[in-house]
Amino acid sequence: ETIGVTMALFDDNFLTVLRNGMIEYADELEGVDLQVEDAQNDVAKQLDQINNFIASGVDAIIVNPVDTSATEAMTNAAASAGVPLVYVNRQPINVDSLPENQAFVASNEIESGTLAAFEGCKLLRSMGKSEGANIYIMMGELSNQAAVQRTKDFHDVLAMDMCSFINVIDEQTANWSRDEAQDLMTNWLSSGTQFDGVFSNNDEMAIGAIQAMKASGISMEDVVVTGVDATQDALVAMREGDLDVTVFQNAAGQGRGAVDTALKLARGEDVAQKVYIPFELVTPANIDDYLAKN
Amino acid sequence: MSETTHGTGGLTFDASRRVWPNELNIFGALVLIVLIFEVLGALLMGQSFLFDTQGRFGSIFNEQRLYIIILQVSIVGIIAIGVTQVIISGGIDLSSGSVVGATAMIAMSFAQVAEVNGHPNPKAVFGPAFMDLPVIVPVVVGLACGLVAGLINGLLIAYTRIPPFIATLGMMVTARGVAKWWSKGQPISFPTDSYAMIGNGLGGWMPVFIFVGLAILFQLILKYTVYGKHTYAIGSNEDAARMSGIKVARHKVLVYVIAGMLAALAALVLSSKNLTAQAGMGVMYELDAIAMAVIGGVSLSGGRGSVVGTVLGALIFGVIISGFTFLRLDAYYQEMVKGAIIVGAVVLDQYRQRFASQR
Amino acid sequence: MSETTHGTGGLTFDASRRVWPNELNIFGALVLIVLIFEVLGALLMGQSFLFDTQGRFGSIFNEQRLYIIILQVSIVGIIAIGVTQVIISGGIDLSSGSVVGATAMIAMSFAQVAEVNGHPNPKAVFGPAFMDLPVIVPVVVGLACGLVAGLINGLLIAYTRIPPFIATLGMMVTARGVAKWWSKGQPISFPTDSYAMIGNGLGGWMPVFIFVGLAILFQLILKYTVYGKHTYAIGSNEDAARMSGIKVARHKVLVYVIAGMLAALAALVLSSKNLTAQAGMGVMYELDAIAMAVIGGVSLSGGRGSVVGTVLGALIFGVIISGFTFLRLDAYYQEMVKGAIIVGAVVLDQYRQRFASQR
Amino acid sequence: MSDDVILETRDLTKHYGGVHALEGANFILRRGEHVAIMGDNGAGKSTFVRQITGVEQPTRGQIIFDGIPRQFSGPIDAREAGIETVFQTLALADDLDVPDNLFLGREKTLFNLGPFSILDYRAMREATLRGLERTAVKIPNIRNKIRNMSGGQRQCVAIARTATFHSKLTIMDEPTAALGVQETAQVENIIRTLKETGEPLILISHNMRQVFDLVDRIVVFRRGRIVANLNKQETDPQDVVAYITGAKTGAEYQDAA
Amino acid sequence: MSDDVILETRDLTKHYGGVHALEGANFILRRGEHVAIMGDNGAGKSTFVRQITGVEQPTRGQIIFDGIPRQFSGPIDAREAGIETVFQTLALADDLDVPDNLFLGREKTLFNLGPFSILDYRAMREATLRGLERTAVKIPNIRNKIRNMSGGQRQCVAIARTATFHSKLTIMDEPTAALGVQETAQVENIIRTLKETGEPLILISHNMRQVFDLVDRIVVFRRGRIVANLNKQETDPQDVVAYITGAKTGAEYQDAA
Ligand SMILES: Nc1ncnc2c1ncn2[C@@H]1O[C@H](COP(=O)(O)OP(=O)(O)OP(=O)(O)O)[C@@H](O)[C@H]1O
Ligand SMILES: Nc1ncnc2c1ncn2[C@@H]1O[C@H](COP(=O)(O)OP(=O)(O)OP(=O)(O)O)[C@@H](O)[C@H]1O
Ligand SMILES: [Mg+2]
Ligand SMILES: [Mg+2]
Repeated sequence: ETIGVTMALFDDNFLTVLRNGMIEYADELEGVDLQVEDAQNDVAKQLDQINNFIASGVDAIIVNPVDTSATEAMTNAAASAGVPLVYVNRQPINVDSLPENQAFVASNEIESGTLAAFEGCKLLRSMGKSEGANIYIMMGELSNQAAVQRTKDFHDVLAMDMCSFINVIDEQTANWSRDEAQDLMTNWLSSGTQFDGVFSNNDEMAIGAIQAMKASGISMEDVVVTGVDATQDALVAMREGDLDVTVFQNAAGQGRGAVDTALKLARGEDVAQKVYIPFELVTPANIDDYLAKN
Repeated sequence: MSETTHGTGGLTFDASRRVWPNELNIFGALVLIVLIFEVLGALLMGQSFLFDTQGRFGSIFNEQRLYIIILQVSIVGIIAIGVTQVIISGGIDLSSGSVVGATAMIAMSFAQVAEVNGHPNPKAVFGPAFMDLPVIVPVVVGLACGLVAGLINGLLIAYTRIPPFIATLGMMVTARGVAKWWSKGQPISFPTDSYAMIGNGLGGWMPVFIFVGLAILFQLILKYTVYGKHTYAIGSNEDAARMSGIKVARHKVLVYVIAGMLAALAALVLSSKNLTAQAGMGVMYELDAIAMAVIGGVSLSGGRGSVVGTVLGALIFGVIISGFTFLRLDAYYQEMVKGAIIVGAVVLDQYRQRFASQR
Repeated sequence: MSETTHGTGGLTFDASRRVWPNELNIFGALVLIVLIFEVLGALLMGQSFLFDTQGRFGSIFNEQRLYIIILQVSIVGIIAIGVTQVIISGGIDLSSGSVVGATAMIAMSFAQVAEVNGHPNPKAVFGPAFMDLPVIVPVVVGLACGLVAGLINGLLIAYTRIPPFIATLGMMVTARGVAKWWSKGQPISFPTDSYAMIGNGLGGWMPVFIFVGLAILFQLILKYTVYGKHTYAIGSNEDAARMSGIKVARHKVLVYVIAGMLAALAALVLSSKNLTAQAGMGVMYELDAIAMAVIGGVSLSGGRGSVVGTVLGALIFGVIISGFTFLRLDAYYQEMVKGAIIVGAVVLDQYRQRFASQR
Repeated sequence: MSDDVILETRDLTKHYGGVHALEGANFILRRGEHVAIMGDNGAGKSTFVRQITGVEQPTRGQIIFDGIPRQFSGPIDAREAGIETVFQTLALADDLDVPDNLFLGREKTLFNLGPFSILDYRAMREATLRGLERTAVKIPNIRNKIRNMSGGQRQCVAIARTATFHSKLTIMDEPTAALGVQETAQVENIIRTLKETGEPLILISHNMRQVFDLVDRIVVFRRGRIVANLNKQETDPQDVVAYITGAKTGAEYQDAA
Repeated sequence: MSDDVILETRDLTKHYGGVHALEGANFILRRGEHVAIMGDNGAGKSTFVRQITGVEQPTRGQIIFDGIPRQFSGPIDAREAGIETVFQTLALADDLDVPDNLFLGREKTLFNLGPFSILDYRAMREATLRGLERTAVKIPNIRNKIRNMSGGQRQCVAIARTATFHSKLTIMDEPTAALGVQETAQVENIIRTLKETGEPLILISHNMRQVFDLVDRIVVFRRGRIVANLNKQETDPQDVVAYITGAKTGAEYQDAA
């Protein structure tokens, strides 16, 4: 059996783990062929890839949507060709109206930002800053849904009574990149404003911020830095005491689940149409559980 | 030594040795690439690339493949038509991809339905007064976006004389900013059914239809109208065009406006086809569009090329993308090989031309 | 009417009315932009942009700001030096950003440490035999990557005569493919301390030092050596250069090889500064580098420009980025304004030039 | 200023940075008159032409054409006012063919649809052949691009373009420099026809025989200044050369030397 | 082939698509000889030059230079073999100044560091002033860009470039077309000096007086073919014009008409 897979982006750390999870699992299975395509963050390209899969006569399609609100057209394309389709990692907008031979295995993106921000808030409180704390927010690429969602979740958490002591000095984008984050942090530092935390949309930017702060001699004890993804680099930074919070998402598990579901659909077996895989908070307390996972 | 009608002073030339039209070379490259995929398909996959050897469609051809080959380049192809005339006029347009993004966002927000499956539209941008509008509203709004972007590009280039590369690079950055700012990065979804037809009508052939229709129209315009002639003249020698009395500035504005409006049209088709608009839509389309034009024989120094060539360039892109999926080429190798093929197609063309001029 | 040394036939010219050097205009634009930020800063933030009004540094200037302004453009600036000579030679290099990505990945995988905090390196690419290598290994490997990329670009452009836009676009796509394929998309981290010095040495000033050093070197090379003269000549009129006996093809290869190696050097600095290499590194750097050069007065039609101008163009970029953060401008507006400023800087330059030539 | 003056310049001056290419030129051309401008290389002749045709903006000075003071903002203005020019640089579009170049900016059309008017290729081709025959140039295929034409062929195309359209003033900057024997003779015939129909002409040429054959009056430029204004009857080639080389300077221009 | 022949072409032919620009040219030039090529516009003169200088590759035919059959792959090859050429298109780099253009491709350097050799600007500037003075051209500032030079100034720069370097064969394609009276006289002097030092020359010109003043022999091209080969002593201008226009054709070239 051949399964066509279209991933939102190849050079994303997290999605790479997910993709490798699928590939390794398919290798274990007999006679399952994966063909993985890179949609390069382009919804239109992704739709074209689905059509190309259909033209090549694959048995099932796995989609890691670039944009969860663009799934309607994909569902239509696959449904009209009668090819089973599975969404993975991001919850499609039409999740409640999926046809019979479609399913999704995803996590709820709202959790990641919320978990990270809430833990960051608790840390600031425990450091005795409940009189008032200043933080910076580093956003991912503004055209990217995860960035928009996580930033919104940060704000939702900071709006809660318990966390309303936290004041956002400024929020800017560093486009997911460690390099831009370093420059952005140094720019912030050059204005000399006192701050207590940096909440970042992902780990890479958090690490960039840490590197910039260390370079200008700021003690990482006094600053709360949060990220999302629990990458290996982030775990190392956490063990060195620089990064305080990150969030783990079971990428490999999602990958396996997606392949299983796709195979079942292709064989006409019954499947659960919705599978949620939760995010997990990672702090120095439970870091050892995650060292070998991503 | 027969035809003498086009010479003066009793001179003759040998009309049988007329120069090979450029477009034929490109067509040759296209056929060659298809052949390579056919051969590799037969060897590696035991399957035909373009033909329906498994009887899946009850036709000679794998119709789905033909469809997707042209469908997947139709939208960038529409942009490439506009870019072609910009390049012929001696300019370049780096803003088209971003204009697609901004236009898609803005137009789509006037094309939303009020209710989705009985629930209020979760992605609503405006209040209900601006929902369920007739399709003409988002279309006009969208085209107006393209017009404004093109107008700004054109005015900057024509009247301040800054290089088109910079003017359109600025527009590229700015328009992408507009796209992100419009709904603060949120995607905009759930268009009306009539809007959805723009990209999905005619059984899904609508984008192809629009692309091919516009290609024919612009091929004729460039070849047979004053507009076309002046576009070539300006690209060939701007000073000469100016000294000959062509209103160069005014003409350039028109060229960029048309390019902007074609990019906007592509945005309408794109967002309609995908039933959503995203701030990141159209990233890198400008480079693909330029590459299609250049592969199709449009000279980046201006004055030379045709829309037919660009269409062939677009088809080469389409065949390559589909061919890779057909061969199940590992995605990692796809990009590497794609780069090589783009270069290869142009190199091939170059050699044929040089050979032709040596005869 | 004094100086007569540079005329023939007893003719004189009025040396006091000599033409304003282009670089001064750009410097003027830079100063203007800084002034705008100073004024806005005083009005909106109650703070100075460049000066140490709060006594934080015990100095006249806000040293941290000066540092970041130049640091954040140093890496793209290194690329822009190579791109400057490419553009002066009449070409263009779209591949530099992707070459940065590929080089960073490949070089970094030869710069890894075996153990991180007592645990084995979680991101190891090769076995232990290839870890903890002396810094010279990744440096040589990295520069070799740039050399190969530049060589391929150069050979294609010089010998098949395809447009540089296409050759380097192909390389852009291919090199990005290589970057992703190298470790199957996985980032590569944890370099040796000596490798980390490339981007972090001299108290963090190393990238600036490399950038400025190379800028001076290449300004001299372009101005005072045969290499420079031939680069200008080829960009000014390639046919004339060929007829004058310049080995155009060989020279072009050299130009692109140097550009490739500078991009590779930028990759080394970048990955070292970040202590990681990622397949997506360097995306869009090529456009930033080209924009820096053009803002700095390098003509995209070749033959005109200087490295000094490019450095000023880079500083304009740096000031804009820092200024936006300084003013805490909403991220959504930043891009829109950035586009406008790029265009504005060039328009300003254009007007001064035209004014100067009308005198 | 009397009504029979078609063109007058007063104190026309152009500086390029420190180069004073044209300095205080006072020039008068009467209706129906043919005047030659002579002078060494770099004397400022083409610069003078560029100022009066709107290609460049003068540093100072006035241009009065057809009785009205003008400030041409570009060559289009000048052409619309009735000045047809063969520039020294020819101003041809290399990638277009001969008819395209001949009719550039004033194409013949079948229907008028504004900028999208349909071109009448056939009519332009035929008119081109007629126009070129007047110059006696030999071109094997007028549909070849100008890029591929010989130096003389290019020059003939530029001349045919000017000669095909009526105008109030024709300016030719070294029109026969690259021409062969027959073509030169034909172009001189074209100029004689202009004289007969009373169209005024400014001819820039280094060819003494040609100048004395064709024009009524000779104006000599030297180092950016007008140094002599000679009626053909009252001068001879040796005399003109003396003015060109600086051995002599016209009485009324003494201060200019 | 005797040893005193510097250049010989056999059946040299160039077709551009359907245009037969040069057809079976058999041409011989002896050491020390000065030959003029004449012919109408588009006769194929410049095409002939482009073939023997390696700018283009001939469709067929042989080129024997200095006793050796050659296949120049580019103008560099031809120059290295000892052919210096003033092309009709001048081949100047518009954005560079005069000394840069004069020494393009053979710069004077202070230290030899391969491509990174340091330029000796001062020496080049001085040599340039000397070279230009031989052409009598007036240039107010040689550090101005070629783009800003007048037509004649550009041509003089191209001639000075050729005249500054010794060679086995000099080719000049209409070198004085844009030149003024004095400059033309000077360039003719340069050519006479070449004659005295025994350097052979091919001169393309439409100027009958100049040709009869300077050269030993006149070769006439018509419609891409050589139609006459005349010793100066045995012919006169009327005769040459007859060959150019096609009224006469050389006995040995009858089939070529
Ligand atoms: N754009 C410019 N910038 C600087 N100097 C210029 C410019 N254009 C012309 N010049 C200078 O002005 C002077 C006059 O040039 P012009 O072209 O008018 O000469 P000309 O009389 O037409 O000579 P020719 O007979 O060679 O065509 C020359 O010295 C020339 O170098
Ligand atoms: N690249 C080309 N493609 C097609 N035709 C060409 C090309 N180059 C030259 N020709 C044609 O070849 C013929 C000979 O041109 P050539 O330049 O040799 O003429 P010439 O004798 O030098 O004329 P002139 O005296 O005007 O300089 C002309 O008819 C010209 O149009
Ligand atoms: Mg002139
Ligand atoms: Mg010629």
